[in-house]
Amino acid sequence: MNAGDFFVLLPVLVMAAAPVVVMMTAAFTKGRMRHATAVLLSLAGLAIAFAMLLVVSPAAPRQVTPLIILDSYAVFYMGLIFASSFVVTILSYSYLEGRDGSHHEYYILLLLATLGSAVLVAGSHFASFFLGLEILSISLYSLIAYVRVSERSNEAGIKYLVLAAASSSFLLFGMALVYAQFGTMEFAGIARKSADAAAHTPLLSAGLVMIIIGAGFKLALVPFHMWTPDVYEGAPAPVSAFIASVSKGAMFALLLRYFTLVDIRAYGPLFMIFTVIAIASMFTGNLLALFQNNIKRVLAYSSIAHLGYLLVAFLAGGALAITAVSYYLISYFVTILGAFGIITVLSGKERDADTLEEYRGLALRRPWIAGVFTAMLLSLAGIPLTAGFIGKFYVVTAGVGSALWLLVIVLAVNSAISLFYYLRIVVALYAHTAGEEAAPRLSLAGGIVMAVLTLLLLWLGVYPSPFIRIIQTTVAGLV
Amino acid sequence: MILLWLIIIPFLGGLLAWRSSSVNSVLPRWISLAALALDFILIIALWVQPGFVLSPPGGLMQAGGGMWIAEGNWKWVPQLGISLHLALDGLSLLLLMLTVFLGFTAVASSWTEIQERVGFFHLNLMWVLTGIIGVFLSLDLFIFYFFWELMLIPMYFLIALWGHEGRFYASVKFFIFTQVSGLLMLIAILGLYFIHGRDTGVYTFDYLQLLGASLPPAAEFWLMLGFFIAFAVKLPVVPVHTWLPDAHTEAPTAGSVVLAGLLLKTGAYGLLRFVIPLFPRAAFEFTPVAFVLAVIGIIYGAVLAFAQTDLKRLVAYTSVSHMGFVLLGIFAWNEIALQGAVMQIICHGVATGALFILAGSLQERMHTREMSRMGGLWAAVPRMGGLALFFALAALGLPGMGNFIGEFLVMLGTFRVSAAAAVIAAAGVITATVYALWMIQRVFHGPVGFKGEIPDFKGRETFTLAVMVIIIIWLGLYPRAVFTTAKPALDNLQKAVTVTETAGKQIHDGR
Amino acid sequence: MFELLWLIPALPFAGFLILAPAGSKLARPLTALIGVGSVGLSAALAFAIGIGFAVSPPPGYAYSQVLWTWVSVSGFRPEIAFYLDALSLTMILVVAFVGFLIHLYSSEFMADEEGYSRFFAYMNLFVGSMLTLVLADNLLLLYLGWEGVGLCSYLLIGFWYKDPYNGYAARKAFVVTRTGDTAFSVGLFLLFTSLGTLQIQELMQRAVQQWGAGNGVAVAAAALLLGGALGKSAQLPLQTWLPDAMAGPTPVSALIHAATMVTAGVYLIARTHVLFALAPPVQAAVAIIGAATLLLAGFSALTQRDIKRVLAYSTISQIGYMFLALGVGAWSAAIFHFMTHAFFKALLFLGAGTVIISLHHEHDMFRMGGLRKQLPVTFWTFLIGALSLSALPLVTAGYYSKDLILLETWESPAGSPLLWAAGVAGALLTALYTFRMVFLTFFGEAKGTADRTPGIKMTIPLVVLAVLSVAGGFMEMPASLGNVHVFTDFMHTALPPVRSLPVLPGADLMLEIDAALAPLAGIILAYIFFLYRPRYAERLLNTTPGKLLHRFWFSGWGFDRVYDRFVVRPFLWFAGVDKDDFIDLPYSGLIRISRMINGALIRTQTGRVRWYAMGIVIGAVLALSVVVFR
Amino acid sequence: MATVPMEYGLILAGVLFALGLIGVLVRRNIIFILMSIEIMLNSAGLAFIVAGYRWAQPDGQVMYFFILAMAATEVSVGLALTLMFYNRHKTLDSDAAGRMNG
Repeated sequence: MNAGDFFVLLPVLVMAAAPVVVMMTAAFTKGRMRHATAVLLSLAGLAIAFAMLLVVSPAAPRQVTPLIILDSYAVFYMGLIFASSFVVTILSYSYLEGRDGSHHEYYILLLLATLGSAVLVAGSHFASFFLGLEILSISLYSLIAYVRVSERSNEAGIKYLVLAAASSSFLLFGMALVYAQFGTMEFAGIARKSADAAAHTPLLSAGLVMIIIGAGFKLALVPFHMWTPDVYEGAPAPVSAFIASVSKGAMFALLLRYFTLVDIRAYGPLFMIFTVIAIASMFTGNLLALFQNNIKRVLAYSSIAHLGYLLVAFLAGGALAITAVSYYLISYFVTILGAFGIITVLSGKERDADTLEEYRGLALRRPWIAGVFTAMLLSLAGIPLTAGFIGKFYVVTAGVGSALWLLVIVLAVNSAISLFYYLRIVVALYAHTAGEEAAPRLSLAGGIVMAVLTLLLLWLGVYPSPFIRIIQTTVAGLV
Repeated sequence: MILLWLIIIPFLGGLLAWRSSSVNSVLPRWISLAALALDFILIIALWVQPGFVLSPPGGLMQAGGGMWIAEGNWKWVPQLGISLHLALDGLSLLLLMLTVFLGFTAVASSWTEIQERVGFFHLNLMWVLTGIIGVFLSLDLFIFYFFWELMLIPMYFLIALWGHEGRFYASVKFFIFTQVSGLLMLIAILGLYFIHGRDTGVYTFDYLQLLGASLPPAAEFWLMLGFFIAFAVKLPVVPVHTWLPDAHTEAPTAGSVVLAGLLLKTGAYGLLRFVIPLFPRAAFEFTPVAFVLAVIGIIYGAVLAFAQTDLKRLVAYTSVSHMGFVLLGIFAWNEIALQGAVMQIICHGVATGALFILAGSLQERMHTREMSRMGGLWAAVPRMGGLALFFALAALGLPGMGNFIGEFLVMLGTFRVSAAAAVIAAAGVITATVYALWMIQRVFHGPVGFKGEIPDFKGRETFTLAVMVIIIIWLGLYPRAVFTTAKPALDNLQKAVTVTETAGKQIHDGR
Repeated sequence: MFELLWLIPALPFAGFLILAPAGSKLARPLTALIGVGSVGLSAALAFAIGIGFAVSPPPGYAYSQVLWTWVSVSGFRPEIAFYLDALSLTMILVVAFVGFLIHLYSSEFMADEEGYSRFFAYMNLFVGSMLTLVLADNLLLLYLGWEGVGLCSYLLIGFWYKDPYNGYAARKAFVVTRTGDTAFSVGLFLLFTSLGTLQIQELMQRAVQQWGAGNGVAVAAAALLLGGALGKSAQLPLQTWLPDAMAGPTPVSALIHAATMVTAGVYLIARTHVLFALAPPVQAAVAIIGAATLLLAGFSALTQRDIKRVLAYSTISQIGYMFLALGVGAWSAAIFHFMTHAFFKALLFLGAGTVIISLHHEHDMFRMGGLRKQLPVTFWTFLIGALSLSALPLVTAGYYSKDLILLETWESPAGSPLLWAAGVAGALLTALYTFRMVFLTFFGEAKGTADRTPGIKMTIPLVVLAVLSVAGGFMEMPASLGNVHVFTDFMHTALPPVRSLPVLPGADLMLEIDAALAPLAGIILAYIFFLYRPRYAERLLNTTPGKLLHRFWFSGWGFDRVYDRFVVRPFLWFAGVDKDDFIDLPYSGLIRISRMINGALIRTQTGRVRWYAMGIVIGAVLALSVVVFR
Repeated sequence: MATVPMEYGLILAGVLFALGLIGVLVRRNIIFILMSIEIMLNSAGLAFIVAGYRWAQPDGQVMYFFILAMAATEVSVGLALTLMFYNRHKTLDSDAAGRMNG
């Protein structure tokens, strides 16, 4: 570790410092810190960390100890994660404002979770993989159960904890097996050694499969998906947004990094397992969502399916696939944050606005919000003019480019199935209902965030060229 | 640039109409009319510009080769070889005119029918038209797909929000059918993109560059099939037609008009513009299948139309039957049949649109579409009766009306390719007679089955339909304008195919 | 003069265009003026042009006028163009003039009806279409007129739309004729595809050049055109619509279902006679169909109770004569019979209409009788018509035209004694059923009182047509009776004469006497059975075969039942069964399957954490077994 | 000193892992579930040590320390949540946490 290493680590370090600063401030104000202060400090931390990314990016790529690599890929995903956490923070402010307490512990946990995610995307070693994941997970347990007054929040927290811990042990066991096979825990080293077909012993296979189980749980892929709806429903809306975007995105980024080094297609059974998981995720997620009346659960189920779509691009492999995955993740982040943002801003103090009934006729009461929500849902469905369209297009392109016909066709079919429940919500938004009371006013911060997300959504959907350029230059380092 | 405006004007018009509804509920209607009028003026300006009816010297559809009446090409996503390539030839021009005209009638027909969320209604209406115009202008396969999908959502809203009882089911069914098939097309587009890219090193979605792509026969077949299914669903071809009766029936009048008059035509346009020119060999080998599907559609649609008791459903099934002729004409792929198909596209758009307006007006007045609850209406509403009779006759292909010219040319052109197909199609005319007359009988003739006051058409409706009558008659007796406008475009499409058929294997004689 | 040719069809169309949108807003007299006047003007113009044609014939005895090119696509260039020669001139004269008389008659007949202007609009449209049909210079325009008259026939049969039966009859007429038309249109495809044009004169020239007699394509094309002709002209096996078509107002029956439209098939075959000459099997079929039809319809006419149905079957039968003539190549004779038939059949219908209206829409002849004294003008004119129809020798037009047909059937190389015999038998039958009708209606005891006597507008057409039914025949007399050949000479400028076989001297006269005796015998039989000794007829009827035959003939030889059983009912059955479109079943099945899977999957979301862990374990076990035991 | 073959160690770890897993599946009491998870985590730790021993590297043991720390935090958070759960439901039956489903 030298000065240069510390320099490139600056974003991570800032991210690590931010929760400490919040904690210290809380300690010095003896717990009387105002909510806004905590938020502002968190936002500042995220903003500085983001700025640091720009500062250090010329120095990329640089391997910092065997654990962390700061290449343009990591920088890109960290940027995405920080930006998303920024949005989540603002949404959280709007969500928690008015509730009792100063909530600084919430922001500390959020910042820690962000830190964990940042470590994940920069990880190049099982240890950093594990550390990042656990920092993220343990923060999430508390965040999910944060609303102490809510029974559902507590229930979700316990479920997530038990299952995440169990899956973590799968992950760890798998890592141990791989380590036992190769004697190294560095991704690059593993990749080198696994290029030799003789290394493909049942031991290694079992190890890899168990790692996939750990990752699959985090990504909520079938059959490790069952926690998703309950956790999404029970967690506070901004936390659900965080789980759906940052937590999954970071994990996927790591997976992509790992399997760009290790060619998954050279290893048949693993490829087959992924294929089956992808197909099962698409079908299960979409079919589960069909008649669901809880919006958060719908989004949970839909996220299962979306990760299935993402796997299609992932399995395609190659530079195109990485671009496709990245683009898809950006558009999915924007969309899902927007969708949960809507839920957040509409939620009252007692409970989250998550039943379909609450959204019926929203267009009459709050036309703009309904419009934004419509845009988000259409983006999830992959309709033109929205980010989701280009994202889906990219995924299909990657799939066709690698001739994954089965997966692509399944994707097409599922895309159609998913329309049913997205449109069901959309129609409810515009339904004609008599005299509903006006929903709460949108806070300024919330409004700005929603506006920005919507504009991004449209920009990504209409003129994707600049984003593609960024992605292509940043992720090029990976291949 | 003018082409871009053609798309932008209705798009902005829709937005403006939406926002204006807070001022006044009539304003959106006028704004929509104004936007359409503006578009119409632009189209007419393109039509009458000097040197329009050119047969290009080079012949082939080269970019900038003088064969397009107007063309524009802007970079969009260069990383993927996507550009905003728009171009207009006679074929597109005719379809644009139809689009704008039916746009007018759609606005007019919803003038009193739509009283809720007027602004939003017109937003959707205008955006459907935007998407359709985009489809007719796109020369980049990605852009084409973009507009292809774009028109669905507003159409979906039109059905789902202003439709009748079963609107949710119908609208979702419509959407899912078109979406699945659209994605299959996307897969085929991408397949073509990659094959062409790997062969030439140029990755592009540009239609003109992809035209000459040499494809392995098996790949060509599957890609063709991907396109074909998408267009077949839209057209619609039996057995993927079942979304159509539901959607047409449940849609509000304007929705039905746009669906039947325009959306179905995008399928026909796609077959004409893309399927055969891009995959000539596969398409020609596929011809027997297409013919079988077409004649089944003609007969089956007509029989099912007869079987219906719901007036709008009946008209919907007639579309299945009539679009069978279009499919037949396109796959017969000779000038007579193609001109017939174009003619049929236009006339079916107008005539079926008119029938939907009539059905919608009846529903607005009687609050039912069930024909068993009608009957003997002639006495009460002779003007509606007369107009309905007229359009029913147009539907059954009475000579002197444009539909006859279309059907006749299609069958005439088909006859030399497949006499059997032409003969069965001709038999479809008999079934058309059966359902058309039966419809008139149950609604307007027979003993009076409905009590209460039913007002006849007033000025606005009469005017709208009178214009449609005049168009049908005009096209039936003096249709040359259509033929001369379409001819260069059709010639070019045919030339493109003969040039592409390098293998020299002429599958069908006399083509 | 000839330049005004286009006005002949255009005038009635103009009348239609004024009357149709106006609806009931126009006063009735004005409506009548427009409706009758447009056809009257058209008739006058036709006469003027006819005189012009006779006085200074155009070069080649043909004149054609091109208005505009209708369609021009890749060598397919039908024009909106009219062609005038002896054949079409005869046709337009008859159509316009008889049409005018019937319009005039209608203006009084329909005076009390609702939809007066609608009636005249349809009638004008009909006349316009019919004139277009006969004047058309190409087969596509002919087809336009052809379908146009079919449409008007539909509209007018169903004119009294409130009665579902009328609608049924109208639809039946349209659908059955359209079945024939479909064959016709396929014929057009075939002709254009093989000869490259639909212009009739060119078509005939090219046909002769390209095809020898008996050429397969020529046979097919002729057969297809024949299909169209059979439908329109109500010949076997497509004759079933015409008796039902009597549901329309009587002037409609007179104009459309007797005088003009139903003879369109005859016109078509005459017009394309070259083609038929190239297809001997088809031509033979024409003759046989004609002979069979004339007999079958004659028997059916004999059993009807409804006066209009008698006339309808009679029409079918008389057109059978025309087909017989066409089938043996006696083109001119067919057209001659068409003309005389137009006169006397229109007269009979109008007379019947007068009877019907004066008896409050009574159609049943057995409830008439004794009207001779109550309606004298009607009686006398009707009698003249009946005599002409029965072909009373020497004095009636019907005699001369029918005689010509029978003569040429015998003499033509395409004819045969058998066909001739059928014609003679038909003549006897004709006289029998005609006078059955006359005796039942006008003689015997009165069963009702006629309280409405026809006015001047109804009388004039009756009288004029009666005169024509007598005088019309003197244009053409056989060698043995004055040897006048005005009509056929004129017609031979357009249609070739029959190539007669040398006939034994004196045979001519023998044939004529035979042909003359048949109607007389028929009239006498009718007198015996229906006036002098009605119980003979009853006794005959009460035998078992008599009953059966009567029922069989009454129902038109059971054709309707066959069609009903094998065409209509299967169609209705299918439509009824498949109303909800069974192609939709797989799709709704998919929906149901999705629903089921959804239900099953929802059940996996139990909310219990142990079960969720189980999911993970199951997944792990499956995945591990894949890699370990692959 | 005879070395224990790596396979034996891994099998032992595997058996422990399976035992823990079965505990998670069959135990209803949340405390027991947490304990079972501890067993699973520790079995993974054991596997790491065995693997590290095979390659004669300290990495395996380092990982075990990470796991130990993580398990401790996990259990502390877990116990806190369980306490809240018990206050609410007056039971430790994990199946009581089944309000959300479907």
